[in-house]
Amino acid sequence: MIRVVVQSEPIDIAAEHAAAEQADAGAVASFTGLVRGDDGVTELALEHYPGATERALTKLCEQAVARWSLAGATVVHRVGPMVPGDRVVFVATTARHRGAALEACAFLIDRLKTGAPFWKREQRGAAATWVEARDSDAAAAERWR
Amino acid sequence: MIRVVVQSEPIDIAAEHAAAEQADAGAVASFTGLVRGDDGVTELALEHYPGATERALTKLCEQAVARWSLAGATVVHRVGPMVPGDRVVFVATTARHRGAALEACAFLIDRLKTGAPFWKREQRGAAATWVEARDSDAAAAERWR
Amino acid sequence: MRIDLLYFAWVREAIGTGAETVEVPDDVTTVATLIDWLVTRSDGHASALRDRARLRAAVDQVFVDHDASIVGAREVAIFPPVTGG
Amino acid sequence: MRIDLLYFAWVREAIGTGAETVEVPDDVTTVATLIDWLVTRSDGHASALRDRARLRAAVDQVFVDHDASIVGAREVAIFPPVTGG
Repeated sequence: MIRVVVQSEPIDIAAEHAAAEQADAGAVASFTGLVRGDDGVTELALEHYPGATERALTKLCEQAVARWSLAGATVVHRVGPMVPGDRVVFVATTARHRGAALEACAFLIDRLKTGAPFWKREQRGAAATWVEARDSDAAAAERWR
Repeated sequence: MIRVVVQSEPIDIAAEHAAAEQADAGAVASFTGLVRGDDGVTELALEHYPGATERALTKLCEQAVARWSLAGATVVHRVGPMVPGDRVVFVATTARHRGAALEACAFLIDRLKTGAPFWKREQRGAAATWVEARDSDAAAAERWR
Repeated sequence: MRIDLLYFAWVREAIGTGAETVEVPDDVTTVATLIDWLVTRSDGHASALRDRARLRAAVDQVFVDHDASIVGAREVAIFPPVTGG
Repeated sequence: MRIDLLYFAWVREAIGTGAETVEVPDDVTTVATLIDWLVTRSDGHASALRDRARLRAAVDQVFVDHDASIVGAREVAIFPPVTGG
């Protein structure tokens, strides 16, 4: 069961986690990314490529399901303006055993960072800057090849 | 911030996850274990060693916080009778970066499995059996040494 | 050849639009030659597309390298390295 | 020496109680010698504690090996390998 959502509304962890749980699979791993407010960021805006984003995320979920025999994979990504503390992304993986769920969850967030068309713009008061891609993200994505 | 709870009430993911989130730490990883119902289990009863359990879980959380410089670690473990689909355990780790949160989350659930005094009794209709410890769990715990 | 072009993030801001439909000459057959041709269209294009190493592209919503063909494509997107998650 | 004993899971069921307070002889100084002495107390004890390799122990709530000292301990727990999570 694959669930991919790109939305401007806040992410509802309770509903998404409950949807990811399955009584015939004992393990759910999740990762949640939050807007950090400790470096002066007052607002974060997320832009994306409608259509291509959902395609890319669905393909990543399909890869994870096949590689770790998952019972389910969920990616919910928020777009538009956000403030510190807001949830940017929620990834959940459901499997019979914890090893598969935990590994697949790490795979999905690592690959999403470099493989899905989202762009972050940070606002610090009046100044806006587009976030630069990080070499460490490319390296993290690469370790799953 | 360490939160350790052993309770007979259902685990409230929304409240626990929200409590684990911190605006100055961008990453929350979690693991949830569910009662599996696909092998005929009708009820699962969890027994524990009051006092010693909380001590063991708190010590594991302290180790994780120190090793991965976490902003927070949460373990909520349910005890008493449960049915398939119920949440047995919820582990959450909060950190500045996803790598630390994901690794520490895997550490906590692996070590909890062999290092905290809980015992599972499975009920299949009228027949009750105590779950045997698994070698694979001992191996998983050992890889963090 | 008629193609829909999409721009995102600072590429969009520098060009001044997120989408345009263009009629490209016949010798524009790859992402790289498309970019070479686009920089001649305006100062905004020239500025946005100056540093090729910082540009990524998708042809019909599939991520590709700069030497990928655009012949027959309906939609080509040009954008910076992605920063989601 | 007076010690509170706690039993869990099938050890508790086989002994028939989860807790008892005992007065142990002076030569009972380790978990191993405590178990040796306990098996003489009843058929339930003998049956529950027969297979030493399947028994784990904690002294004053700290997990220990069978050769650990119990001298001065207030509480000793004996139980099967744990199966939480």
